[in-house]
Amino acid sequence: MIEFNPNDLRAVLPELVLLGATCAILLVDLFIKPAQRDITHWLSLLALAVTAVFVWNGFPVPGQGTLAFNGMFVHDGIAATLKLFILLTAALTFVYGRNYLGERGLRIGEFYLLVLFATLGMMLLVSAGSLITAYLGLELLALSSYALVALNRDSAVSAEAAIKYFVLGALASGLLLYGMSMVYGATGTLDLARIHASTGSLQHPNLLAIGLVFIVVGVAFKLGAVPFHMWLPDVYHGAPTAVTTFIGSAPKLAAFGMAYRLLEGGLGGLSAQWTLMLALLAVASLAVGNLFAIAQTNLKRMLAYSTISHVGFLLTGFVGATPAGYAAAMFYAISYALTAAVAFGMIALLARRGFEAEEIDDFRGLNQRSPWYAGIMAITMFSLAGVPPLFGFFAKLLVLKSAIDAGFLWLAIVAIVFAIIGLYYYLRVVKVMYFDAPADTESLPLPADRPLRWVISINGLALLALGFLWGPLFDWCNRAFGA
Amino acid sequence: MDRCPRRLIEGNDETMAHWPLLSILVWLPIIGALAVLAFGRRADTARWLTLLVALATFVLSIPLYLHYDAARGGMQFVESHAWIDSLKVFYALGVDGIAVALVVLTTFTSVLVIVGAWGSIDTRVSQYMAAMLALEGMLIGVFAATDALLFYVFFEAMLIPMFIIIGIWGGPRRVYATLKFFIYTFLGSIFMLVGLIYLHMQTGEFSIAAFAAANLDMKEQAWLFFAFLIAFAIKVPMWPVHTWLPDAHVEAPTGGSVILAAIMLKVGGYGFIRFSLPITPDASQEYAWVVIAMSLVAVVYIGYVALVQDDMKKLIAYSSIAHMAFVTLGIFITLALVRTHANADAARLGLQGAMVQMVSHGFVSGAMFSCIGVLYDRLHSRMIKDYGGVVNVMPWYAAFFVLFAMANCGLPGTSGFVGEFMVILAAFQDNAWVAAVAAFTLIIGAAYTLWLVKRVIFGEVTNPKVAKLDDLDAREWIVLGSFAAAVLVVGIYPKPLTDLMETSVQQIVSALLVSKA
Amino acid sequence: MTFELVCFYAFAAVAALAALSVISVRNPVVAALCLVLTFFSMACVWLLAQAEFLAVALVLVYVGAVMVLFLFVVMMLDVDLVPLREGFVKFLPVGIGIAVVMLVEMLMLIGVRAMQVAPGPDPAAAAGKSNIGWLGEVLFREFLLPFEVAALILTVGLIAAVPLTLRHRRGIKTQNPGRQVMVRREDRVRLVKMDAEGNREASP
Amino acid sequence: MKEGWFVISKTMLLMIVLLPLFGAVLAGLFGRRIGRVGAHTVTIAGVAISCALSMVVLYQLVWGGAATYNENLYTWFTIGKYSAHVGFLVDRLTAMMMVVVTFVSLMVHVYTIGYMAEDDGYQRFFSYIALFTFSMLMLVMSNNFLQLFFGWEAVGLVSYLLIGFWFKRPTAIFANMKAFLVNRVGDFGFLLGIAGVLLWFGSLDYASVFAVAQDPAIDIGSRTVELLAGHPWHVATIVCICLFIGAMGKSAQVPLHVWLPDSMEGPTPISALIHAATMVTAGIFMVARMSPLFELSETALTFILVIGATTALFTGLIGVVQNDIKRVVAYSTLSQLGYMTVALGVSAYSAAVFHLMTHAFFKALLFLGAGSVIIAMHHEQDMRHMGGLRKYMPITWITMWIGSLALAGTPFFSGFFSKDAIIEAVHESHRSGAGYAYFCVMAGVFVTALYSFRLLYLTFHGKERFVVDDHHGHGHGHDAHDDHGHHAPGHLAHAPHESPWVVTLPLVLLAIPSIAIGFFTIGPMLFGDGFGNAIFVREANDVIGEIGKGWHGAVGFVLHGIMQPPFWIAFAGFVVATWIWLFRPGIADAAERALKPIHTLLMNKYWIDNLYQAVFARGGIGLGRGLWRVGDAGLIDGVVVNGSARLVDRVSTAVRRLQSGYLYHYAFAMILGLILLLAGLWWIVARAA
Amino acid sequence: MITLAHFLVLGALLFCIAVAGIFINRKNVIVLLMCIELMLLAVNTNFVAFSRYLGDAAGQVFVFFILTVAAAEAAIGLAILVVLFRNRATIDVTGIDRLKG
Repeated sequence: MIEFNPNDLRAVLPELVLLGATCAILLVDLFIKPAQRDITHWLSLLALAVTAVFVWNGFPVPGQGTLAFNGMFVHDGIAATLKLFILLTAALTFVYGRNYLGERGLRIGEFYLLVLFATLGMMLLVSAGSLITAYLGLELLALSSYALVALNRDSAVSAEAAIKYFVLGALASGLLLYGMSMVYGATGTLDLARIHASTGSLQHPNLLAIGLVFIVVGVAFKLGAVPFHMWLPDVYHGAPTAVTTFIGSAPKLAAFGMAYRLLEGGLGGLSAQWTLMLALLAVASLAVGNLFAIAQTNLKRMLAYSTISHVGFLLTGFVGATPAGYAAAMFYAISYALTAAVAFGMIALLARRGFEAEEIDDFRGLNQRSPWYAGIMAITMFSLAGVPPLFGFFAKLLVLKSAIDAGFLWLAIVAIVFAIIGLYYYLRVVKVMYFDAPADTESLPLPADRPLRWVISINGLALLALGFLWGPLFDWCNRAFGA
Repeated sequence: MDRCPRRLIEGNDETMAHWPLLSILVWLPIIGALAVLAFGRRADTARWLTLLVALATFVLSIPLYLHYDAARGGMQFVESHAWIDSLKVFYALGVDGIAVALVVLTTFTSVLVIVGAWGSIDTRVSQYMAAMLALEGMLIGVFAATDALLFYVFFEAMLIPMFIIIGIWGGPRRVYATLKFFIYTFLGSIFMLVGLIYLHMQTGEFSIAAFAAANLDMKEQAWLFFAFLIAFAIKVPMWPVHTWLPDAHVEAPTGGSVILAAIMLKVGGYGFIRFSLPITPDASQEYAWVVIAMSLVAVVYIGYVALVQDDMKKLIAYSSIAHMAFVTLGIFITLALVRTHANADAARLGLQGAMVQMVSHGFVSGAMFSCIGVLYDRLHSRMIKDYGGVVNVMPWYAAFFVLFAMANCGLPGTSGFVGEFMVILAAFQDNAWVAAVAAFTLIIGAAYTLWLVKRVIFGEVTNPKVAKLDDLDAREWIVLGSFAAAVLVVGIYPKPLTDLMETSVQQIVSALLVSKA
Repeated sequence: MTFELVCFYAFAAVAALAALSVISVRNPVVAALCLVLTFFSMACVWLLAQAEFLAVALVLVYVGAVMVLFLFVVMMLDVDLVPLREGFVKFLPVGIGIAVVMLVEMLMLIGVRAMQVAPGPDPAAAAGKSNIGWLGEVLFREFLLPFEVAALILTVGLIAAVPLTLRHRRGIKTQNPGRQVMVRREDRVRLVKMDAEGNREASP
Repeated sequence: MKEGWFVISKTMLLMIVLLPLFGAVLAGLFGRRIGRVGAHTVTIAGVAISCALSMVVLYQLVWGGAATYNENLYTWFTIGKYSAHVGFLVDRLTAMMMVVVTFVSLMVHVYTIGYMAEDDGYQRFFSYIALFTFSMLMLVMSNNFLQLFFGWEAVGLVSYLLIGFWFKRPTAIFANMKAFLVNRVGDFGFLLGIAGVLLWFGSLDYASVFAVAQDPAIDIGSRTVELLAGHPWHVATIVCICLFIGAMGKSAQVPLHVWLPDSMEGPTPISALIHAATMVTAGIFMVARMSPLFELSETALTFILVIGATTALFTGLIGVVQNDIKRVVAYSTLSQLGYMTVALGVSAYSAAVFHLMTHAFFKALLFLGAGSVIIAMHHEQDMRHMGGLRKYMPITWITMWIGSLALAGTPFFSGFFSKDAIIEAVHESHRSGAGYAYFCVMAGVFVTALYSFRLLYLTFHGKERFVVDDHHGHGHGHDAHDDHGHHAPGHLAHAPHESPWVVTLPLVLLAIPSIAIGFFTIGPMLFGDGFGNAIFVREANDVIGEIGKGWHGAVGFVLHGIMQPPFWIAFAGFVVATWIWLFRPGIADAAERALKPIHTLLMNKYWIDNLYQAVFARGGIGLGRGLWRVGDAGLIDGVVVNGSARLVDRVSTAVRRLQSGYLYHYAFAMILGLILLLAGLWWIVARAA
Repeated sequence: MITLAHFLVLGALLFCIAVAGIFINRKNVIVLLMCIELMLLAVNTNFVAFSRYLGDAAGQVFVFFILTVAAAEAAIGLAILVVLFRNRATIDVTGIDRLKG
């Protein structure tokens, strides 16, 4: 009695491809020697690439989403766009992490598998058409991430980060689920579209509202918005850099997708309430992220707090609850993911056996050791700070614009005030690289992982190039939301 | 959305129509900068390559002046390509008379800066040169952009090379200075960004002309006015948001100081003319007193502060602030003149004065900083007390120094006089007391400048190191000589400059007559 | 008060008390056992809501698998119990305060009075199916995709747990009988030709 | 050809102006290449041609009947209805000034060859004085306020450079800065005056401004403006006082006179040229030139009158107690400038200009003579170490006597005519303040005679109060300015002797007009049509016209003058001076002791310098330091900028402890956030209900 | 008669007990995990009740998935706990604060 609809399969084809590939890699990995782990590496990249091709091929007509599996799965431009960038950042993770993991004995098949599974989870999450898909996608991502953080099992800080991540993550899913149960109770359905449709005619609107609060909490946790952010610095800091690269970039896209699916897709009718909540969270995130980041000496930790502040910006784009606002927020998420990837990738690039290069001071005098990579890092930092003509500036511009368009002028002003505070710590990194003399012990040559060097250069230059050519991407985002 | 302003600026100088001259001027230095980074491993290669690019840019900017139809005014050499369709953002360039003057000032000064840095920068030469070229391109971009977003991009982007220049090649407190500089300026401009976004919301596009055509009520204008004010006041810089400048100047290498004083500060004044006046004329009128008061305070307060500096660069930095106050004063008295006194001619005089003052200050402050750089290169000190009696060993240098000092106190016959004169004349037409306070610069400006001259140039040689100084070499001669020529030419015959801007200024002023609220 | 209601109150009370014990007892083992009791009670409450399959699944999955795992870990880790309880009293008021505030807020928002709706007929029975059949049909018809994903999640659980806990210990001396058997004579014995021992002292 | 005589040629005017500039540039930029001779040749040639041509121009105007020349050379800027030009207005007043300027300048040039013969900065000096000639010509020949201001400031610049010519001397570089700054105070007013002219008269060109001023339809004289609410002022008064403040700076009127005595730090030729004959009279010239404007404001003229009278008397008094030969002449200059100003104040513009001219000659003569003495005395300037020099340097002695007699107002000498005319004019005037002014000028006559003859007696007569140390060989001439201190005061390396011909020739040449010019020109200049229409006096103010009613030629004027009190007062001064300093030198000391308080007052120049030093210089520095340390470094940077940075930093360090690392804190934060959001929701729901 | 309110109150009660547990048990991670299980139990109760009262099977299906996920989660969580214990020889929450600030 199980009915297959071939169209359903077509909609999930990229996921199926990735799943198949992942399973294949799982098997292959069992039979190869540790020294041949490159096979897994390349296969994983191949899997991501092939999946991306399938996503691209099946790219839906803009503005016209299709539903599959009884509405469980949404196949639309938003999902497809996010998936492409999720796949891209996942691939970047592999490239940036290869050498780092290899030098630490962490280049094990499980790393690749878990990342691939997490990617799959993210793809499901951004395509979620039902609370249940959203939850399962989220858990697939979350469980993989917990394990990834703990992957370096000989490291006490990794374990500490993992347990914090895990406990808080579980707590957050508990809260999210509680909210889902309330939404279900209020609307009698798990289907997001139907939840949306029934918003206006509810017997118990309060149930939905209370559900909303819990769901916002769940989303905020995943995004890392204050005060649900506390896991984030510790996890970014404690996780191996390669893993931080991953959880610092792609999941932001997924979290954006999740927020969009749940809040707009499902609870769009309550946007008046949640925009206010998100605005408050945005302010808190901007304040906390930027203020905490200033005091950091560890680059990963600083970037973690910077992530929190960027989440504040992302939410600033969200508060308009308009297609243009979502487009801006998605643009922001993409920009952030691509930029963060470089930032963490640089840490991986500089790290060597027995040396993590994760303190800001480890970047001292980089300009003298390697002007090129100092330049890339400077571009990244300026992009994060939102200095034109870099990618990050335009992302900020768009979210500010959407907030102002939506009448949240005050939020835009709060955002820029904190952006100024934020500027300081990004500049400090540039300062360390350019103005300080290199420490003697660190004047070693950079490791010669050629793919890493090439890709990170391209990634960094892309931040510059996209500062000029951000129009197509922006149009793409707009089209995805039909704006 | 086919508004008339855009129509207005179309129709180009036929001879130059198919030459994207402005684009070339903007991008040639920037691409040159990349080339210098790529090929400038040897210091001399970097230097020559940079000089070549800068000279080429300068040469290419001359047709800009020659072919600009000053009688017609308005935006010319217009280029416009869609950048971001959905937001109606254009890669739109164009210059009016005012911008032409500033562009040429930029290209001219850049060449001199590069020549000046020839020997004094010897670490990471290619990076320095590239930063200078990039800065030049961005500055030209700022002056040429007719799209607000493009303007903003250049406006902000130029902070980066300057940040690097001060930070790497600067003095002992360079980090503090450069961070202060960057954050201060960023702080100001980001408020403007909010204003621009708001205007975009109102008009649906980012064209400055469209902004100017937008109808805004008084409250909106007031908010926008203050947003612009913060941005440009910091850039100019006006009292009391000026404190980044002395620090930046003191720590910056000579070239950085020159560019900073000669051109970057002009961006603030230019912004007032381009944004504040046309977009928020009514608020500008309403709150002109704020700007005027700030300018007057700057003249007096900063004058006294400059008097007691014991660091030459700091002194000149403060004097820059005081001189730039004339720019803001000249710009903002126009409104009262146009509207209260119905005297558009005087308004034009004021605005022209502000513009001439900008150009002149470009020469004079650039020259002064170059002069200090000459001494600094030799003795590695900027403290006044380390010098004295320089004229005994460096007579030619002293001659230049005295000339520029005189220009700095606004002696007639030098460019420093022209703008101040015009502004004071115009200010008097509005309010005699304003003019009187402004004219106080005659006294205090002379006091701090001449006291500097007295302590540095004249007197007996007391420091044995000074006794060993050599007079100017050929390279320094070129730099100071060029500046001197510029200072004198503008001072003796400013008409070409004012004629260049006359119609454009008149267009700006006549636009002020129309209330938008 | 119907019998069902009595039962509900009874099981609910047990569940609540057991839950309170979970968070307040000193010994994690006891806490785990209390949690088992909570699960049992709640399974019974679920039965009252005609969710037979889930009630059974709860007992099987949680009590049978999860809690055993918990107990296993608790005992394996052999945690020193006394210090773990420090500060309990200090933070009790905070915990209770927070919980009470939260409870009040939630109940107020839910609006308990409005929720006093009577249950309809058992939907499974109404559809003429058993609870399992009713669920199963929905599960495999409508929730096919989530079902597959759930399988993936379990796989991930496996994949993740193994590398974290499985240790190939190095430096441990063990025998490998297979290789012992395959040993050849040449591997073990080497014939060396030597000069006869003699004038050792002659060498310098 | 004939036409040429009656039309002033532009080329000629350009040559007059540009030749000195050309010489200056040549001597300045290429001084080392063309050498000393080259430098003085080009500059003297330039100035000489310029002088000759100026005389031609004067001739054309006065005798040739040429029309006033008023044309623009080029446009400086045109903005809307406003335009500024560079152009020449040459009428009789201008031409007279041109001749005076170029002639004195030429004399000084020639004199300099001798005076600066051994100085290192020989070429530079020539460059400067040629540049000065150019600047001064630009000033006097201007046909508009802009160019006037250009020349005004340019002469100030050259003055600055020349006072500081010996830039190693701390006193010189202090004096030049002081001079420039005090002048700047005047320029401050001057510039505002120009701005007022532009505002109320609508132009910067003299012609149009004067046209407006004299246009009864506009009646600008009665126009008022309220600079302070409720206090209407006549615009003419504002403009004139502002302009006159400029004149006060340049012409060293009280209280802006303090720079002039100090400017004697410069080499003597420039004291003669700039600080006596030409530049300092620019203010007088300017007011005379602006007579149509000043005639509009009775108030402004009263102001001028009082300032001038005060200057005339009180600075003269200081001159009596000075011992430095140049300073005596300097204070005398101040006093004479006061006389000119008084003349302006009573609308006797032509008398002022007349005195300006005569003063130019005899004061230049006196300075150059003093310079000659100084050369002879090896840069000793203190008269207490002179005496009896007449036998060493007879030409100087005689010419100095001529100059002094002219200064003191001896009948038939040029100064007599001009000074007497002024005193007469003041006497005639009914302007408020005229009484005070009359007293001052009368007293001033006595004082003038007193210090003039004191100078002569102390310098040339009486005993020699110097010692000649003959042990010094040759080779150490009277060259270097830094000779000071090599000798004890009053000790000379070798005996004084008459200066070379290049020095004495100018003395002689200047002595001639000092004697005669007044006699020949008083007729046309004061009572004839000497200035054409260059000077405008309203009917009611025309004191000169009033005096002119009794005009019966120069001789009659003298005879009339001898009957008048001024002559007898001057004579009294002569007698007293002769008695004290020639016959009874002891009395001077006794008088000094007897009048101790007054002497101290005068020696300290009424403490005005000290006051300025304390209030403006030290006060300014104190204020600046306060603003800098408190305002900039303390408030703006310390509190606002760095303070906010520190605040952020402190907040950041403090709050980061919230990220405690404890899992339960994290969970607590999450739950707290949840509770707050719930509470917010509850609040919204409750409010909606 | 058991109404929906009964279940919801019970669910809320369990939920809040779980929350209280998280605060009170600031020492033992295992008990924290147990509290989270309690929380899930509360959620499940809600779902079951809603499902019953709405006559909709989806709620119960969701519970089924939650149970599944919880099992996997427990496995991973305990694995992490084991890793932590191996590294730190404690599961004392107050002891794991190397990452902070």
